[in-house]
Amino acid sequence: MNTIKRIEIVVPAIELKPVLKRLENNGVKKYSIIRHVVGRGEFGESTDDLDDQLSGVYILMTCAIGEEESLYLDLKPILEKFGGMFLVSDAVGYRY
Amino acid sequence: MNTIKRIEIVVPAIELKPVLKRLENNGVKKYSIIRHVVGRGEFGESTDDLDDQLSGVYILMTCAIGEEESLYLDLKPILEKFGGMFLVSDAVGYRY
Amino acid sequence: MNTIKRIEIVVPAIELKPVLKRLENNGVKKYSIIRHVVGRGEFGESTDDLDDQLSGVYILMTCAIGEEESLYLDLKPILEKFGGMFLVSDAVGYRY
Amino acid sequence: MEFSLILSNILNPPVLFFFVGMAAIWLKSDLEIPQPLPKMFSLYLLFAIGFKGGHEIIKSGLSWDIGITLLAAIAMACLVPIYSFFILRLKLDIYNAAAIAATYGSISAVTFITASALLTKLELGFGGHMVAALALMESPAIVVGIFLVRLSVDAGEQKPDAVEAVPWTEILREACLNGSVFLLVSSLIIGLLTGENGWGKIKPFSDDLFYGILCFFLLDMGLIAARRINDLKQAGPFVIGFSLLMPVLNAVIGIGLAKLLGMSVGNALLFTVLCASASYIAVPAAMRMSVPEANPSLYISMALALTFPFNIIVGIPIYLQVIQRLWT
Amino acid sequence: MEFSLILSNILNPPVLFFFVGMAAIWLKSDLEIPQPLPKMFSLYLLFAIGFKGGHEIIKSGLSWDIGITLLAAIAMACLVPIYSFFILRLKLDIYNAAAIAATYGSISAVTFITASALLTKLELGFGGHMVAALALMESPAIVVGIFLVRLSVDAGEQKPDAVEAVPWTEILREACLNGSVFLLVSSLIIGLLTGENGWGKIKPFSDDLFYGILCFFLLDMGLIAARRINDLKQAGPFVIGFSLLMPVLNAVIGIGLAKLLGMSVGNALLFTVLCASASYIAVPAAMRMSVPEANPSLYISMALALTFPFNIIVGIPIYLQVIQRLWT
Amino acid sequence: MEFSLILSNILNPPVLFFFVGMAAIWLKSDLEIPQPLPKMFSLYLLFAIGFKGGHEIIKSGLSWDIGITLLAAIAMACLVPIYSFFILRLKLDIYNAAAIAATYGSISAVTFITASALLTKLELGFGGHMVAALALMESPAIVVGIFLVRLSVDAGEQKPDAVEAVPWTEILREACLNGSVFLLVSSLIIGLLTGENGWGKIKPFSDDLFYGILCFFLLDMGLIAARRINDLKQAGPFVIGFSLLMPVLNAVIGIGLAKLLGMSVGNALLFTVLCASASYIAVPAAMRMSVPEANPSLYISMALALTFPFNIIVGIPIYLQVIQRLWT
Ligand SMILES: Nc1ncnc2c1ncn2[C@@H]1O[C@H](COP(=O)(O)O)[C@@H](O)[C@H]1O
Ligand SMILES: Nc1ncnc2c1ncn2[C@@H]1O[C@H](COP(=O)(O)O)[C@@H](O)[C@H]1O
Ligand SMILES: Nc1ncnc2c1ncn2[C@@H]1O[C@H](COP(=O)(O)O)[C@@H](O)[C@H]1O
Ligand code: NA
Ligand code: NA
Ligand code: NA
Repeated sequence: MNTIKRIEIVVPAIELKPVLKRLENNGVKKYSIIRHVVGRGEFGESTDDLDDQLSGVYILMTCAIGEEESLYLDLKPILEKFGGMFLVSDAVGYRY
Repeated sequence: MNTIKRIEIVVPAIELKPVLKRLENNGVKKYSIIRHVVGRGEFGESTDDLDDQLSGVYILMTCAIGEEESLYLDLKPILEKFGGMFLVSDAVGYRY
Repeated sequence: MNTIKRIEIVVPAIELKPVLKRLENNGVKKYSIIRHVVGRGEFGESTDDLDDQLSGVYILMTCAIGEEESLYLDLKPILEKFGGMFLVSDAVGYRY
Repeated sequence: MEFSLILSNILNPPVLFFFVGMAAIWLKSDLEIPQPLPKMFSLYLLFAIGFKGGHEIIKSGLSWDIGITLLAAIAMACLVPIYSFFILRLKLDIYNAAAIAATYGSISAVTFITASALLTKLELGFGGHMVAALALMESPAIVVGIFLVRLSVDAGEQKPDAVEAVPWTEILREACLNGSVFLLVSSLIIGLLTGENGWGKIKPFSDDLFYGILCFFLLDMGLIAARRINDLKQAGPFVIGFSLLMPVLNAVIGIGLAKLLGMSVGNALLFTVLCASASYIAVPAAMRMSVPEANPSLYISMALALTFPFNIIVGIPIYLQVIQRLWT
Repeated sequence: MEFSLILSNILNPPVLFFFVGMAAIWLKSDLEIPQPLPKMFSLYLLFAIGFKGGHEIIKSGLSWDIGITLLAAIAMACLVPIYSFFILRLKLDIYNAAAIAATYGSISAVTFITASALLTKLELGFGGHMVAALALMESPAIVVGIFLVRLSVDAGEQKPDAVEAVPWTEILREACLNGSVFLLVSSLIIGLLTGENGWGKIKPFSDDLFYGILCFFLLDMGLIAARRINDLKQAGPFVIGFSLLMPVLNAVIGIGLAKLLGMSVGNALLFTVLCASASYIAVPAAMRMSVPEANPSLYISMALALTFPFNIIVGIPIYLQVIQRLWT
Repeated sequence: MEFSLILSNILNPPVLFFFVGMAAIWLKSDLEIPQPLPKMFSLYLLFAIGFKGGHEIIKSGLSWDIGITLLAAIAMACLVPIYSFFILRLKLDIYNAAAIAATYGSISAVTFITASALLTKLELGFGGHMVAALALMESPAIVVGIFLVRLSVDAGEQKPDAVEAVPWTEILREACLNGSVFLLVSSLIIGLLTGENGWGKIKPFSDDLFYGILCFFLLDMGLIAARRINDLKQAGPFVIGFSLLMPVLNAVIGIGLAKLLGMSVGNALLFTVLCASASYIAVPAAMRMSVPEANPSLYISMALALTFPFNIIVGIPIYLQVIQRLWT
């Protein structure tokens, strides 16, 4: 039971692989992914009506307090180029 | 990087359109939607075994601190009539 | 509108039924479930490529402050034996 | 004799797969047909039966008889929910009574399809216009159900409603344009418009695969029905009795009307089955929106876990037996 | 006379189901075909058309004519985006112009399939190698589009890009190995390799169901196209004009080339349709990754909500009419 | 001569599509068949092969030979995991050894189906009861695997387990009622019960589409197998050797038993393939639950990424070759 940071990301489905790669390079070893996320953002609507390549994916993970900044900086170029959301909140991790 | 409110909603799938309309009327321009949410609440079980019209949808969005109240008030009639969840938590938005 | 605990769990799909049973025994009457969650953890990768029996499920629920501990203790054996995530965060519940 | 027809009905692969589904749940097998596959099967069946209906109408032509059958269908779709409502009010509140009444006024396409499969097996013909009757009977009960609620709920006792009530025109539109009816009617019209040429191209898909896909769909219905039976545990004898006796009452009235109007044996069975069956998708979805005060797990489970298996397993062969006796 | 062909095209079940889809949205029906069913239909159609193409090539053999047709196909796939780009630059920025140009340089497999269904209906033959042309025309426009951006964007004005630019080899690989092209080409090769024996086993799946599944796929395309039309509301007359006139211009060039190369009527129609159609899946996905500055809802909606219906409904029969006149 | 049979096996569309799937991953194509489509294909194949098996049993009748074959099948399903376990214990811990042993004691329905497709192509018959053998061999290894763990793990060294150990009856029930076995056996029984009449209605679905859907399923298996090969990189030569040699050992024993029992060539091949194949769905799911200490990516990848392709590509034709030589 630790106080940790809970990070949630939404990126375009086509960017899932590069994002995971960067996360893994940053030492993230545990994460959960929910696919087929639709929504709306700065880059317009993302849907899966035609093909799920144009939908989004949601990634949930945790990190120690203070590590969220560097994770964000590493993903920033992808998020800014292709769109995406990056939120951090506080959580207590019982098992994570 | 801002301290913001993170709002998560679950409503019956058939109410997604009216809920999005009200959110957009309230100036919400960015959100993520996860469909095919099942679960249990005051209105009984929601499943997608027969048809996904009877399942739920999860909506995630952010707002500035203080705006959550009016968003809730606007959705309240729908949530009370058709069921639904409305939670608010604190988050730090790096990109949102 | 109450300050509450927001609990999110990820467990292997095959453990959904026993987990829900324990939750219900603990008085949890409302929850939302997102299926087909993939990811990575201590127990390796969970995917749904072959069959969704090997994927994970995400469960979201709320409880009164202080109740999270006993919920965790009750699920702990399952989480430790079969894998899973258990996070708790603070939230304000408007309708839940 | 009745028993042999029941057996002949049961020994159809689709009906047997319904039992397999139920058995899977009772034996706690993990057999599952995940969404959206059941949705696809149901779209397919609507497409197939609509297209075939259109093609049959070309072959048979239109006639006065058809018009009268369609009128009778609409009449039954409006009447059944009205008398059901008053029966249900004996024990239930306005909202649940209206929602259940609407459920029983409408129809179950799969029950119709299963009956048509039995007719095909027994080489008893039926008219393509019966598909039109199916389409016409899906929606009126929704409107009647909402009407019954609004009429019954006194302005005074109605709780102030922050969500504006859906206007009538909207209700009518939604009732008539729900996806199932829309696909069914469109397919029927396209079957009509494209004639033999269209049929020749589509038949290997819509006709040859029909039985196999019906098996899968009924397998899934068996899974769902068995899961829902638990929901009825606290429902009490009134509700359970209604679920099993109402189809019989509606069937009796249906058979009488069919006899009166001089329908053929095949058409009479289908008409009877439309009257006797209840909706578990379209109407529940509409009621969930327009009468949210009612309890969906109640009206869905009644239609799905009791009335549907009852009709599929014993109803259809018995109705046919009675019709065959009365008609000869 | 032209009108009768348009009518004959429209009275095809697949085209009529496209209208049903559009009508469902306009009438606000809740008809829906959820993912991944449309994805499955699209994989099926690629498999079926690829396999059949391979089988046809065995029957017809290879020839110089085929080689020349394939070269012409690649040439058009490279040229169309180039001249489109300069037309689009009159009103649009580099990114959007390049992305739209790429979209129109590539092809729509379903438009091709609908045209081939009309040919089959009219008993006009076509060569299996046209499927190879389809495959060859899918990807070059992606490369040309990216090339146009990189050439146009001056190093100075380019914003410093923290994400390393994708190298050319990678772009080429991705363009040639996108899932659709890969499945199409693989199926064609397997159809070639396994000959009559393979065809005999696969035909009941790939050929007999073809029309039915095409109906479902076009039903879904109708739903999506109608939903996307709204996206074009703020697009302005230039963009709308481009979406409707560009296919005609490309068709005219295509017909001219086909005449010049002495293609048969069937091959000429398919070649024309490849030139006239625009991509709404493969290219948009590639552009979303490689030209993220462009607006996807613009180029997808143009290709899907205007050009696609235009070709399906009036384009195909008119192109065929013109070809039949010129060829006789 | 052996080579020509391998070639003939490889030039089957389904096997070629398996290669397409593997190639797609190696070439980094984005080709994908999203869930629940693979699940549907697998349900379809179980349904089709079960129904056909039931129909064949009607035609051939029951006999002592059949009973003996089924007993041999169960015996192999119990023996294979036992000797596998002791081989595996040379290098692996109890948990992984037991889980892998269970995997190899059970069977792969798709390997069986691919072998049966080769037999059909070569016009070599086989009995419907082989499908019953398939069903009977799916589950015993699960029970044996759990038994081996419980026997090997000394009460002392066992870590205190807060989750109550699943009782034996529960394990047996789950092993016998997993969805695949349940659907297969149900379909077989329904095929038996509904006879020629049922078969006539279902055949266009279950038989005519079989090859096409098998292609799609093997395409997906190719995608998954190629993705999983990476998981074996750190596995070491022992594990890799086991994955490739164990099927051969089991096949040899299977062929010997088949000869001893006087099976026909077709039945012998199917029996051999059942012995030689390993489970990558049912058993892993059961082991994940009952032996969570073992590493699923190890046993799934062995069965799926090595043993499965080995059997599909070279195993089946070689086993057949050997059987044909020994039988004549
Ligand atoms: N504030 C937000 N709340 C929820 N989801 C968001 C938010 N911002 C972005 N997203 C998600 O991230 C995707 C890409 O965002 P964007 O880069 O703004 O286009 C959107 O389609 C949404 O699904
Ligand atoms: N406390 C909660 N935690 C998680 N999900 C909830 C909660 N309350 C409601 N929900 C979700 O919202 C849906 C509608 O809730 P209700 O209005 O209570 O029937 C339920 O089916 C759940 O999916
Ligand atoms: N820190 C985490 N963040 C997000 N998801 C997690 C985390 N830890 C575990 N999970 C999820 O829970 C599943 C089981 O975790 P484990 O027991 O560590 O194998 C993983 O496959 C993930 O989907
Ligand atoms: Na009725
Ligand atoms: Na083009
Ligand atoms: Na085996």
